[in-house]
Order: sequence, then structure tokens, then C-alpha cells
Amino acid sequence: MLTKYQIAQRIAKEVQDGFYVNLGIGIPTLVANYIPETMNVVLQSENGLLGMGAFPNEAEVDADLINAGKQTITMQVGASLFNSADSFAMIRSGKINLTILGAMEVSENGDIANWKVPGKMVKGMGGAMDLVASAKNIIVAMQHCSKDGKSKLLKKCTLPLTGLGCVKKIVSDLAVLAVLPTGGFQLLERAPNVGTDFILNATEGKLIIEGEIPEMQFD
Amino acid sequence: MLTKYQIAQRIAKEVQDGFYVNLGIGIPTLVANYIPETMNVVLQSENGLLGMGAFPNEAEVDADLINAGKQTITMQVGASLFNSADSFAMIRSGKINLTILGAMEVSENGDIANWKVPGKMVKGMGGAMDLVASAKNIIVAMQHCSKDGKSKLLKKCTLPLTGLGCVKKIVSDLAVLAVLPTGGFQLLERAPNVGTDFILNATEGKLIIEGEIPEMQFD
Amino acid sequence: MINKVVASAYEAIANISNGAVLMVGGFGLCGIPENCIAALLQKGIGELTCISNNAGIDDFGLGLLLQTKQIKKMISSYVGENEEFERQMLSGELQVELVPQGTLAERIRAGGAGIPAFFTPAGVGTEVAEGKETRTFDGKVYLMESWLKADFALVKAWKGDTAGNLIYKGTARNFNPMMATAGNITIAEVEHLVPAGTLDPNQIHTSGIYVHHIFEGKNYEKRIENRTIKS
Amino acid sequence: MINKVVASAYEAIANISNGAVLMVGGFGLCGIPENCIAALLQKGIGELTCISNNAGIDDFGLGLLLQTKQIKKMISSYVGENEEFERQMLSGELQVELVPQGTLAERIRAGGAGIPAFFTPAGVGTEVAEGKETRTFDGKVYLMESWLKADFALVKAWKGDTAGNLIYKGTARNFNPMMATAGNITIAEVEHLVPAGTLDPNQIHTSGIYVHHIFEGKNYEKRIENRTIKS
Repeated sequence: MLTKYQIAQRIAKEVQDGFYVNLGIGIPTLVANYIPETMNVVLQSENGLLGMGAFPNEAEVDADLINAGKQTITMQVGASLFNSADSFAMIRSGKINLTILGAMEVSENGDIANWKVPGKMVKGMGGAMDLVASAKNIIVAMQHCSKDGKSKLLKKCTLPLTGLGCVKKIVSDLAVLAVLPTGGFQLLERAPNVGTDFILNATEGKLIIEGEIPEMQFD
Repeated sequence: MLTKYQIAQRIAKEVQDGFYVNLGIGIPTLVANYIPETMNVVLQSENGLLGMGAFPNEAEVDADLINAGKQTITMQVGASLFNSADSFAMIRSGKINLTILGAMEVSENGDIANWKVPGKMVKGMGGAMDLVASAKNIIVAMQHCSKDGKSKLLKKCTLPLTGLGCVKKIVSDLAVLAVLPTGGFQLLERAPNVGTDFILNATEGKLIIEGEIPEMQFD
Repeated sequence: MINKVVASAYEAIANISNGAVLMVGGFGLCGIPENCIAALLQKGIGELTCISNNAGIDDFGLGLLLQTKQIKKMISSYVGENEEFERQMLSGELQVELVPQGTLAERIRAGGAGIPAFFTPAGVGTEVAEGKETRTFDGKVYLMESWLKADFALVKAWKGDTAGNLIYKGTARNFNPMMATAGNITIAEVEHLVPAGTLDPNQIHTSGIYVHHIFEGKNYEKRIENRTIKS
Repeated sequence: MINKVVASAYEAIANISNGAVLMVGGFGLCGIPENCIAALLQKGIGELTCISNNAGIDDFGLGLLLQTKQIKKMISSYVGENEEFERQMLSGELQVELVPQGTLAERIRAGGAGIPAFFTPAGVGTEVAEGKETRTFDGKVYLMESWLKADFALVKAWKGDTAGNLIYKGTARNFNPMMATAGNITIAEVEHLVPAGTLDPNQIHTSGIYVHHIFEGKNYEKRIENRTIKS
């Protein structure tokens, strides 16, 4: 099973040269660490920055420069700043090539739930509903099962939805899966030393296994 | 009968200290010349400037700094620049205290026509439709009659409309008139040496004359 | 130019009374009007409706006014990182309208731009869509959302001039510029107040027309919520 | 950063073909993409639909493409000061959709902001309202207007960097920033092209994400339509 760092590392392979990318809070934020420096990739932070750089050193820390996770950050060369309305105009415009988000549940038709557990926990949707409704290409970083072993890749989400039919790909601690336009999770890669039967047991939604499923490769 | 300069001069008296004002093309532009320099008034130009200053001297001419009439201008101390969407957002927001426009026709219920003569002339509405639909306080600068003597203050406009029931006051070459909320032009002031009968004859719409009508005073 | 300067936060908020609807700028603790919040706290103005992306943290930002129960209702996109906010919401003590962040930003912009309603794809098929009109454009479903306005908008800028022009810094800009346009009365607090004419007109983020009162704030703490250093 | 630089206007417009829908920045002759217009003229690309506030004057700006009949349709707010534009419109040679200026600006912004429709008061009760849905909010009537997008947006800025970030100057900003967001492909010509990192991120008017091709224009004439001097 992958650590959250390995999930981030695997997702980084989906990032292509020339991409504008929005990274959600949590594991998605870690993806930035694994994008090769030789690649021209620009990160958007929905609180108003295009061209997010690395975390600052002590001297660079600026309370007026944070990311959507409220972490102190720096700016990349060529960055630009804007207000929240312009930021979400940018997100809705479809100019972002890739959006990476966390999820509590994903259904086999690509629905996603990640903002509320009724009566127990409400974080709020933040920018997630805008992102999932507008992004052309969404990859979800998530745990395959809850702590008590229940699958989070479901036939149908049980939690309040964030968006409908929008997830294209999932990288979990067990596998890489495509969400097919016709419905169902197609198994693409297995985590090292995790068998297809294990993944099948851990997936409540329809799992499609075609041919040999390779193990993920880490450099 | 007033010259266009006198019309502008009379309208300038309607401008109050602390006002943000939008001046249309033509006579309204001339109003700026008659606002006392001691008064704090800020002019908005809908092509993207708040704080329009005087016309430039030769050395100050800048092709990148024009008003809505495409005239070269300067900026007042404390000016700000913005794009056309933000400019009309400002206009629609109702923050402009006074809007001064030209008109071809005004009806007794405050409708205005100023952008098109079917089959003959089309200038386009430019920003006029946005201005009249949003302004709280609109004063029209216009000729009372056409060159062939037909009234332009009508029961009902004959030309394609720019906006409905929006004109609050008119300063023509003959008179100052209020457009009443209940309909009708209330005569407020006469041009020097112009009698009420003359104005009555020149006004097709309902003219309301109550008590003595003073002559306009020019300093 | 019209002079908008007042002496202090207390003078600026003098007309805010119980039950007012406020917009409060900031994202997390970044770009929040610290001086105005402190003045509201000290004056004890209550029954407030606050439109703000977050409610600060437990002991800073709008969280201070949650602790003292001065806030009746929040309109926000995110509750995380504020236990008191989540607790009051789950217990029902506090009314909360949760709005997707982009929809919140656009509704505020619409309020300041004379646009009573618009269509956005955010929230289609979710709780957010309940009771709202949907419509299909070019084969995609959108929700109709309406403008937001406030009695008072409280914004924080980096620099401001006596005419009310504002320049924000870094990501402290966030919701402040739209809120400045959507307040019936807008109060701006700035770190550096300069004479009109000092700021480049081409670099101004908020035009002075939107600002009714401006003052130079004091003792900015600018607390960092999640200080993260390069490893 | 992603490098957006091309060598010339000709390279930038290489993929524009007959029948394309273009947005062209500028207000009158202020802030127009002179180099791109010259390249379209020289290449003789025709049957164009141009979304632009004006059509220049008879012998400059888009007026040049009207003279050569390269434009099939204009979507504009103002025809004045261009006799050829008015003549072709009245004779029916040219299709013209006249749109209130603020509605035009907002429709273009909406096109770049993923907002398919919105409500505005401009044009209620006029020809502009014909065939359009109206709705009352808070006792006032509004029209529903839809977004505008283009195959290509041609914009002109003062300074630009290799990452596509743009800064406009004076009132030459006008429609350019919204158009930059609403083009499927956006081409920016600038007076000064500088390396990424040279411009202050806090002062950028158009983020590089919207710009696909950028080049430093040549021989700017910046003709003045109505040179007015203090008397």
C-alpha cells in the first residue's frame, strides 16, 4: 500500500510539460514536490495566484503570500496575482489543464463527495464544487478504504455530493483506476505487492480488470 | 436661446461637491469646463478612467489616454484606470451620482432616444443604454426643437428608444425642465428673454407651468 | 479629489449597529481587516450577518466575534480550521449558508456590478442546487445564482490613498476588491495611507469611488495560520 | 514558465482562416492590435466576424478590413466616426449586431469566466430587448444576455513577458483584458516584450494562462482620432 507521499509521486507522472495545474489541499499539495524541475508546469492557487513556487525559507516567509491550504509559499518566476472572482473565472474558463483533488468517496460514474459528513463534520466545499464543475481533467487522490475497511470507491456515493460525473482518474493507496465514461472503475495499475483480488475486495463499485495489470513504477 | 456652451454652463450648476459624474459625448463634455475648481468632483469616462482631468497641452498628449469621445485628455490627481467590464460594473453599481447625456428626443414620461434614426443614421448606442438603465440621476442636454422647428420634447418618442422612464431633468436651449414621476415636463427656468408661451409652443409633450417661472441666472 | 479619510477604526464603524449585514475581506487570516474586527469586538455590536470566505480561526479574525456570539449568521465557503465555527454550526447556534467559493466570489462581484443573477456550473446535482433554477446552455447544466450585497463592506489593503484608491499585496487581495464594490458603505483599512496622486493610476486595484471611509490601521499582527518552511 | 513567444504577427495569425470569429481589442483607435490587423489585411483573410467595440475609422484600425470587405459581420456598440462602417451597415452589405457597450464588455467577460448568461438592465424596453427573456429582481426589470466567445482574440498591451503576462497602459486597456480571456486562442502584441520575472506579479492585468502567442509589435502608429488640446 502506498504512503500519501507515494500517491503524490504517482500522480505527478500525470502532469505534462506545459500544463497549468490546480492542486487541492492535502495529498494533492504534495504532488508539487515530485514534478521534475525541468518541466514547465504552472500551479494555480485558487486564492489568487498563478505560478505558485516552493515553500519559503525563513527569510522569505510573507504572511501576505499563502496557498489555498493557508500555507506560506513563494512565487515562481512569471507569476501573477488576482482576486478571487478572477481566480474562479479562470477556473471556470477551462484554461486549467489538470485539477487534483482529495475525496471521501467516488462513485463508479465519477461522482465525488469530499466536503461534508452529515451531523458529524462539515468543512465546507471551499472551491471544490467550482473546480469539479469546470475542470476538463480531474484526478482524485484518496485512500481506497476507510479506517474500518469500508470501500470508498462505490456504486453510489453515500455522502453529500461535491459534483456529478466529473472524476476521470483515481490514484489510491492501492491502485490507479480510470473512471470510464460508460461507468465503472478500470484498473490500470496496482500498488507494489498488492494483488488484483485485494483491490477487487476493496472496491464496492464495478471494477473492470482487463488483461495483465502492471505494478506501479517509482523512479 | 442658449448656446451649447450656455447649456453646459447651466448644467454645471447641478453638479454638487463630492459628486462622481459621467459626461456623455457632445454638449455634456463641455460641462467640465464650468465646474468650479474649488469643488471636489470626479469625472468618470466609461472607456476606463475615474478622475478625468483637463485636455492636455501639446507636451502632455498621449495616444493611450482618451475619453469616451476619443479626445485626448489628462488624469486628475487620485485617478484610477480600469477595463471596460469594470467600468460598466461601476456604472451599473449606482455609485455614479450624476449622468449627463445628449438626446434626440425625450418623452414626457422620461423615455429617451439618442442612438438611431431608422434608415438614415445609426451611431450605435455605445454606453448610453447602460448609463440610462443604471443611473440614479440623469440630466439631458438637448436642443428643444429640430432644425425644422419640430419639438423634441414629446408625448411619446418616435425614434428607437435608448431607455425607459429614466430622464429626471432636461436643460435645453430654451428651458430647464423636470420630468415628473407622474409624467409631464415641469418648467423650472426660462432661457433669458424666452417667454413661457414660446416654450409651450415648442413642447409637444405635456408642459406644466406653476407660478412665476424665473429666468436662468449665469454668473 | 474627494477625501475619504477618517481617524480610526472606531470612527469608521460608528454607523454599524446590531443586526447589520457585513462583508469582511480575507482568505483564512490573510488580508483580513484586523482593526475593524477589533473595533466591532470592543463595541460589542451583535446579531451580525457576516459574508466572509472563512471565519478566521478560534482566537483570531472573525473567530473572535464567534467566541463572543456577536455573529448570528455566516455566509462562507469553508469552515475548516475553526472548531468554534464548526461547533456552533453543528449545534445550530449559528446560522450558516455554505456557498461554493467561486460562486461566493462571483455573487459578491455581481452585487457590486449591478448584475442581479447569473449562471454557474458549480454545485449542480448537489445540496447547493436545492431550490435553485437550473438551465442548460450548450448541453451543460448551470445553476442560477443571485447577487450578494451588504450594508457595510470591511476590507483591508496594503496601500491606500486619501481618495480611497486601494492596492492589495500578494494573496491578501482575495475577496477584498469585490467586497469593496458590494457594500452600501465600504470601509477600507490600509497599512500605508498616502496622499492622493502618490499611487500609479494604472496599478490601482480598487477605485476610490467604492470606498467611503479609509484609515491607516495600527498594530497589524498578520498572524500566519500554517507557517510552512522549505524542508 | 511556459514560453509563449512567436516571432511576428504573421506567425501569430498563421492559423486564422476565412470565416473565423475574432475579438479585436481597442476603443476607437486606442489600444488596437495594429500589427495583427495589418497581417490580416496583407494575408487577405476574409468572411470574418469581428467582435470589437468600434471598427476603427475609415482608413485605420478595423476600418482597413471593412474597406477590403474582409469583414462579414461586426458585433459592436458604436459605429460613429466611421462612414464606411455606417454605409455598409445601412446598405446591408455588412451584418451588424449592435450591443450596448457595458453589455458587450460583460458578455465578453462572461465568455472568459464560464458564465453562460447573466441579467443586466441595459436595453430593457428597447430594440435590444427583442426576443430576449426579461425578469424582475427587486422591482426592476432586467434582460438576460449570453456570453460571447471567439476563435481568436487579438489584444494589444503595453508590456508583456515571455510567459504571456500583460500590462496595459492608460485607457488603452479598455476591452483587451476581457477579450484575452474569451478567445479560444489569444494572440497578444505588445510594445515591450520582457523576460518572465521582470514584471511585478501584483501589477499584471492579464495572467499568462490566457495568452497563447505573444510578440513584440513593430512601428506602432498609435494614431489619435480626436486630438484635443487645452485652450
